[in-house]
Amino acid sequence: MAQQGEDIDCMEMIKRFVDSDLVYKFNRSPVAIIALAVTVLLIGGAVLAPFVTSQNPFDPASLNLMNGFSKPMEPNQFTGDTFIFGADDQGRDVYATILYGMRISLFVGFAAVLFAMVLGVSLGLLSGFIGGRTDVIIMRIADIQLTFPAILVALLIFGIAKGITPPSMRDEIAIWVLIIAIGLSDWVQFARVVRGATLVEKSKEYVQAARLIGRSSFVIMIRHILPNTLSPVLVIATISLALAIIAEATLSFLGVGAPPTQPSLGTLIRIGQGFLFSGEWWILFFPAITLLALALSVNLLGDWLRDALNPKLK
Amino acid sequence: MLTAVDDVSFDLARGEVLGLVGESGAGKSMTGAAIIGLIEAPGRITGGSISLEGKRIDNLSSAEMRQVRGRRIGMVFQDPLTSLNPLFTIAEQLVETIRVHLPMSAREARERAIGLLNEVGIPAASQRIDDYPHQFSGGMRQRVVIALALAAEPELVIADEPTTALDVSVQAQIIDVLKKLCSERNASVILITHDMGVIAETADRVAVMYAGRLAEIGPVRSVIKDALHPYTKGLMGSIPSLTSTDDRLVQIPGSMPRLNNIPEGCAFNPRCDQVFARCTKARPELMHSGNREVSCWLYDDAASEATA
Amino acid sequence: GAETLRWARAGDSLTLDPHSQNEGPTHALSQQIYEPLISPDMEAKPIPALATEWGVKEGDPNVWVFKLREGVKFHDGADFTAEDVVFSFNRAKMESSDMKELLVSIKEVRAVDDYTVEMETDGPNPILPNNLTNLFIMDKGWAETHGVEAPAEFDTGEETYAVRNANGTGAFMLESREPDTKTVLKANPDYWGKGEFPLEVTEIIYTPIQNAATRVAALLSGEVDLIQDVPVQDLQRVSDADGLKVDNAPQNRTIFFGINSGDDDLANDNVDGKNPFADIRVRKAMNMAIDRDAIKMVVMRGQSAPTGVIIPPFVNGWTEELDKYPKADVAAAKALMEEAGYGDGFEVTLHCPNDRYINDEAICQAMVGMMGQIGIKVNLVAQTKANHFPLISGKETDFYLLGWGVPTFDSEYVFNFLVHSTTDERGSWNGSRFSNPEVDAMIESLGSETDIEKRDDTISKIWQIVQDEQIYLPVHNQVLNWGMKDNVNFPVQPEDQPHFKFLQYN
Amino acid sequence: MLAFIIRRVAQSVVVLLVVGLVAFSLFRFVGDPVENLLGQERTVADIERVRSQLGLDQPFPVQYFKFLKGIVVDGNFGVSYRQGRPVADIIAERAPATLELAFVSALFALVLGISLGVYTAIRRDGWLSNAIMTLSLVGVSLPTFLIGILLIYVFAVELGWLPSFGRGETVKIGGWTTGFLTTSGLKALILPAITLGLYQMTLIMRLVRSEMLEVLRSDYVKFADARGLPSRRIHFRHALKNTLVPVITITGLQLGSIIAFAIITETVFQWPGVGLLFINAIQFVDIPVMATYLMLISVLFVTINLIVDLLYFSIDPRLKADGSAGGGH
Amino acid sequence: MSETLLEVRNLTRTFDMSKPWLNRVLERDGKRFLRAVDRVSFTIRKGETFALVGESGSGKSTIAKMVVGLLPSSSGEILFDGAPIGTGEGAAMRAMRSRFQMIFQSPFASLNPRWKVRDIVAEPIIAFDMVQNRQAQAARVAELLELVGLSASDGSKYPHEFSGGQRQRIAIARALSSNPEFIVCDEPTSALDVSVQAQILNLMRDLQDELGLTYLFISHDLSVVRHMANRIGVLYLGALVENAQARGLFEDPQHPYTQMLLDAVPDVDMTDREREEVIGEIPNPISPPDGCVFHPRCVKAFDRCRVEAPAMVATQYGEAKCFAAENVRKAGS
Ligand SMILES: Nc1ncnc2c1ncn2[C@@H]1O[C@H](COP(=O)(O)OP(=O)(O)OP(=O)(O)O)[C@@H](O)[C@H]1O
Ligand SMILES: Nc1ncnc2c1ncn2[C@@H]1O[C@H](COP(=O)(O)OP(=O)(O)OP(=O)(O)O)[C@@H](O)[C@H]1O
Ligand SMILES: [Mg+2]
Ligand SMILES: [Mg+2]
Repeated sequence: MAQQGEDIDCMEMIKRFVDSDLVYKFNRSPVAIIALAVTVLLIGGAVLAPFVTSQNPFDPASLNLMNGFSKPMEPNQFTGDTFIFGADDQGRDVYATILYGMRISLFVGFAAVLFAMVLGVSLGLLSGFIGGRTDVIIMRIADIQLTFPAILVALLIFGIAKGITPPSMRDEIAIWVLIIAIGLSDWVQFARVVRGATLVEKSKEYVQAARLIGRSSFVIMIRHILPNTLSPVLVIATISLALAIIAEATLSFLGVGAPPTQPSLGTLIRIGQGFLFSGEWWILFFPAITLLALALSVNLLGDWLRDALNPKLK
Repeated sequence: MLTAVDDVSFDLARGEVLGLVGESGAGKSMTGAAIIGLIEAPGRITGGSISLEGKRIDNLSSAEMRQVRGRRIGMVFQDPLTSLNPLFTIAEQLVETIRVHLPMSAREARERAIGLLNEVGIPAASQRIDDYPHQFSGGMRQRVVIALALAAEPELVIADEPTTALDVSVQAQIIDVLKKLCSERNASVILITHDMGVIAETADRVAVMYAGRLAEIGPVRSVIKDALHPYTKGLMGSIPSLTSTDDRLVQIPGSMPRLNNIPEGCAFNPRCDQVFARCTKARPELMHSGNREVSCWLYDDAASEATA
Repeated sequence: GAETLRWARAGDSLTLDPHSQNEGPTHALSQQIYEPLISPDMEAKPIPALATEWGVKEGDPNVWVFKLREGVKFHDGADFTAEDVVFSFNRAKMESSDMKELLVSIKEVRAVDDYTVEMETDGPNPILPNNLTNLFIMDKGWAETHGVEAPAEFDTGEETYAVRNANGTGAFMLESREPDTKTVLKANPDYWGKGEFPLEVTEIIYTPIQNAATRVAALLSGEVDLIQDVPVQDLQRVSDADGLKVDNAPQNRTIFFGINSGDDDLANDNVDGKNPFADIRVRKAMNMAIDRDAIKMVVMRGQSAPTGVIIPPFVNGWTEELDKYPKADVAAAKALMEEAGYGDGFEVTLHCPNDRYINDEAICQAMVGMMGQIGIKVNLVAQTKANHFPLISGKETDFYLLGWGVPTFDSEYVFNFLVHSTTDERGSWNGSRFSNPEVDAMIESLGSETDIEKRDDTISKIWQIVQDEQIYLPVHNQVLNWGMKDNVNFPVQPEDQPHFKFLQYN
Repeated sequence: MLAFIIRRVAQSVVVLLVVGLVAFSLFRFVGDPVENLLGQERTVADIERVRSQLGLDQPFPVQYFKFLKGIVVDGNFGVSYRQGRPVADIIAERAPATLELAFVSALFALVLGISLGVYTAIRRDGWLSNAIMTLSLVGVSLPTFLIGILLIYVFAVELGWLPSFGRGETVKIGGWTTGFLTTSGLKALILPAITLGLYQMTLIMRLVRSEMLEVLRSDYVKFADARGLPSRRIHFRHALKNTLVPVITITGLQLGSIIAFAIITETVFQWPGVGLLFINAIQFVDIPVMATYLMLISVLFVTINLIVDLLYFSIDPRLKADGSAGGGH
Repeated sequence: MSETLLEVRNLTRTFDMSKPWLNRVLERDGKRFLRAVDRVSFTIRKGETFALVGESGSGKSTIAKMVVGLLPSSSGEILFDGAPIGTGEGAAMRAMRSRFQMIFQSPFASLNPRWKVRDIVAEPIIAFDMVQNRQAQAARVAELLELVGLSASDGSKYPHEFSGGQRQRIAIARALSSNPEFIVCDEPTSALDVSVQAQILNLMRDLQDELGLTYLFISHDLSVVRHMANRIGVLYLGALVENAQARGLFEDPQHPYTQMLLDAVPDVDMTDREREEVIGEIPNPISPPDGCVFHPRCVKAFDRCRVEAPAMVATQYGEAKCFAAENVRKAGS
């Protein structure tokens, strides 16, 4: 019975979603449609990578060094293998490597944003809701955090992680360090936005109504205020995702990215930029285009969301 | 695509005060904005015409319209707290407006600005003119807004809910100032409000709007004392009065339809207690009834008789 | 005419103080300004510089005698005499000197007369001159005037004068210096070597450009005339470009993998209680699995000399026999692994620098793949050299990439650091943990063995053990590539040290 | 306002102390400086000696205290391990390059960002606006280093118009070296400044646009319109000034990150500024340089923040009324 | 009918509006307080409607919040059914809380836009554990929605699907869901159109009759107050200046401020009554005038008013705080 009730709720939610303003606006924005299509395509490709590629570039044992630098669509002179996007310096199929690399990039991106979001939203919520000294302290920490621009934070975190983990662990933690580093440098904007929204929501009468009946601060924060602060969070999260993917690439340029045997898109670009002058353009070009397409479409989506969710810009 | 203001026609004479009343969303502001040519995109005028002193102004180019705005038609908005640019002094805003429309030196414009502020009742105007808007109270700011609207001596002033954001005691003062200044200048006023009381005190004639359409238009006293349109009647009845204490207020059931599903026929028909078959089919035009025009099929016969 | 040479390489000299850093790029700049007693030429062969003759003192194998060049003047006009040599050697032996390790055997340096110097060692030291090619001579008077009698210290909180000023006897004089940015040198008009060297360059503008792509771009766009460290992948592009060419030469540096065969258990593997590397069969299998030719062809673009030993041919003790390396044979390697009981392989972490050697990271990546083929799952940790090297010297890594250059051109140097058991004096870079008292004794004997033949014999014996035990997995000797303008005639120096006095235009 | 400044400065000191502490403690993990100081021929004894010489054998709080004391008592930020020179001198030598680059980038970002932002807001639905909006995203969808390298490839290598590295000829005025006074100096600025400013430009442009759109919908703009003021006056006087208030905050923060991002740009273009210095310092584990650099960034950041707040006061008359405003935003 | 439900005695609330400490030191400025509510006393009997009127900033909402315990008072007492209301927790407080409720001004801000109507209405039921199971809860919500003139099926919608008037009905349903005896209504119709306002006012009166509710009704609109209230308190700058029976207050206002307010109301009935012009504006509450705070705007002000603050005196229909009223009284007696 209850189960059925949930089902109906679910159906209703889908229906509501389909009928919603957002979907309506989406349907008339060709840019948003294309951006979403590209995003879905790329994410899909990354998720399904093992099924749509013939090579696992993350398994070094399966690689043949002699395939190195195979040109796109041309059989390799030693091995006769053909790769649509060519092969890189390690004989990895660039196409497969991009898809696998995107998995890392997306994982890092999503996890970093999630981390930043959870941290930022909780702190912002607390800061805005409790106010007073808590607010001052959290916001000062945020200020200090801002003093350390993102890449510096990331470099620092990397430094610490290296210092406190045994050398044998460093490989495994590299990705997590990236996530924490990018996430840590990103939480402030979530916190600020949520704090602002919380201040607005807190003073609204529905919160007073809940207080009046003795609901605890925790319930009010989580059940009442939080859901109402989430639409700007969604926008920031989207744009942060693009930023995080780029940040990961930038960090890998500074030598603190994903391990070279499991390259992310950023690491691929870092490796590929070494071949810019040498004529093996495909090693840089395809990953760069993929990163561009991914970041651009996510950015465009975020942009569109921002406008679509902004009540002031109907 | 929805029609917010639909087939609204009225005229007003020089020096006349026309009240425009109706519930929120009835299209009052839209009408006002249409007259001054400030409908925001994607809104636009899809039909009809607006003439000022016999000349059409709805088809002017935007540059020409700027000559009209402020110079020939002044406008006062609802919220005095947000109508003034917070980063400029009163003097800057006044002088700028005056000099855009009138050939004056900065000094002359300033003199004139001080004069205007005096007129709208700002004490010590010559000192306060260099203050910023936030240094004024709400009522004072609305006086400044009126001064700005009248800065270039327009022939018509559109006041869109000039007192809604203010307290009653201040409201009375503002209405007085507006009325006095316009009559001194022989300027016509379109006073947009949802407050029948303000209309009763101020307007010569009143137009009642409902769902983007005119329900009734006529001299203020007759509309208030003896409303024809069932909506107007209901509206008048629903106003709690200072003098009578009936147990229950007259209440019109339901609420104004959204503009994207206005019922067929008369827009008021679902809420009307005198509805009959015709109301749900055909849309009533404005018809004369005595000294008034009303768009209600109840008065169709009367109207045709009168004209016959 | 006035010929300006714009020169770029990846790193800048760290200091102009000739004794405070023992490091390639630092010496490279100093070589232009200062001179040692014996200088390497463009083929890295020692030629007379400030010393014209040298030899072991007759009757006393513990003393070397150097005859100094006469009539040489420092850039500030002061005369060069034996006093300066004594001063400079003493300076280089001070605590704060980075060169002192090369001089440990020297007990005393004394001036016999103005142009003769004797060096007394704590025992016979047949290869002492080899240690002196980067030991620069400063002017005693100048140093005293400017209070730089000692190499820079870090705890003074102050910059010593010698860090950014220089007064040598070299072919070029310091004109201006902005560290990490730009250093300008002018030809020394009073250089003693006039007529002896081409000396065609009148001005050198030296700019470090770290980023490889930018460095190549600068050469391609004609903003610089000569770059060292051309990335191997860009060689083709550079040599194809109009007006540019690439020259190469084998470098005095071998790249190899270290494996910890000495410990009972490894910290960085997944085998409990055992050290798979301790099994010689595993080491042999690994050696067999390395496809050095593929690394050369793909990773190094042909720019390397695969080798089976961890010394380059320049080094005394090298033989063609040692240099031979097995052809990659995965099947045989697998069989060996099977035999050793690791048929299912094991897992281990490989540490690798990513900014030190040519394509270091890519070599390691290739290694990961090759090891994978014989069942060794390798986790690669590639990081900057500042993080990498402490792991090796701190004995924190079990499997690592290292490159070793031999400034002394003698095997003893390699044995001391890489083969001898780790003690206070020796074996500091022996990450293999290989330890054999007999070998240690043999190594120690080399230092004072004056009988060259006997000494060479010992060297070859030690090499035999090193090779048999497969202590290291050699990969290749690096090849140096310099990109330059067509009109520059300048051979690549095996130690990557250009000596611009040799440069000629055609 | 005085109270405000005092409070801000006090806060800044706290921030600086914390930053210093964080920087100082974190960099201990970056690597071991001693390893780099000594060549491959060093012995265990050497390591001990240098370690104690650098004070690295002392407990951490002592090291930090000494570091702070050095700074406060005699402005001594320590000696670079890598170059053996006082950090203060090195930074002073390198700062002009970074500051000039940051200045030009910021100028580029501000001028272009604001004008394009205003343009795209006014012509909200024009095709050119949409094109600008979309194109601007391309700029932030590629990592900075790649943009830099691509610019070098196109403008230096292929076209040969602009230099690929360095500052060109510089002129020394007092202790300041400037590239503004020579053609080659100016030419050398173009590519790095674009690389560095592009991201900020996009950000500012988008911010200006959205703020402007909001301001354009505000009552006072409508009222200005209703008074018949010319549209240029409305856009550039009334709307823009109001837009600037929120834009200033973000821009202030962004200027801080321009300096931080200079690390990458400087690496790509071999720009001899503090960013490159910092990267070198990291590679060499040059702790004094790293810590000083971070403190410097903080000081800069704090200063920019203070200036931003003071700018607020000068732009927004509402803040003059109660001095407490602007404290936290 | 005559039993006292709520008693407010000398209720005062000040807000600290001081600048930060450093500013005060540097600018040699003292602390500044805003007395939003100044020694207000009134009683409300069971079943009656007591109204508070006053212009913006006069302290109406502050009083309302203190009465329901959303805001602590600075001094004074609030007795609900004889027991003091605090802002604390505890079972007793919880039990008391369920007996009073509040309806807010904005029909938009008072409903959580992310909650379904049925959840909004059910929240107090859950908070006070008033029903045992979900069915009973659903039934109760349906009943409440119908009670306020909505349909039970509206429960599954979200607030934004309703008009302002309907939302205010939802807010009323929520307020009623815990079976309160006493409801504080803070300007419940000021955001609504007159025709909708009439519906809500009628609904509120119907509910009062049906459920025996007691209202504290707050408004700035005298005509609405007149329609709803039995007794009316007039607030000016946080202080109650007159407190009288509704009818009496309108027929014979004693305080000049009450008179001024009445005069300012536009005359929708077009009775052309005589009125005095309104002068001045409300002064800054941080630095209120000395003496009687109304004196700068008062046509009847005399010297004493400028220096001495008048106390409440009884008038024919209630009480007023004016020397003039006092004089009238004296003269009358
Ligand atoms: N940009 C727009 N897009 C769609 N609908 C609009 C837009 N602007 C106004 N409307 C609709 O037009 C109708 C008329 O609006 P208008 O502002 O004229 O009403 P009003 O009578 O002035 O109401 P109020 O008393 O609330 O000011 C409203 O229903 C409103 O929802
Ligand atoms: N939290 C607060 N901090 C400081 N001052 C406050 C606070 N709440 C209210 N005030 C002040 O107290 C006075 C009374 O406010 P209150 O909201 O009670 O007025 P009101 O009569 O309800 O006005 P309105 O009709 O505008 O709702 C006002 O001057 C207001 O500025
Ligand atoms: Mg309106
Ligand atoms: Mg209120």
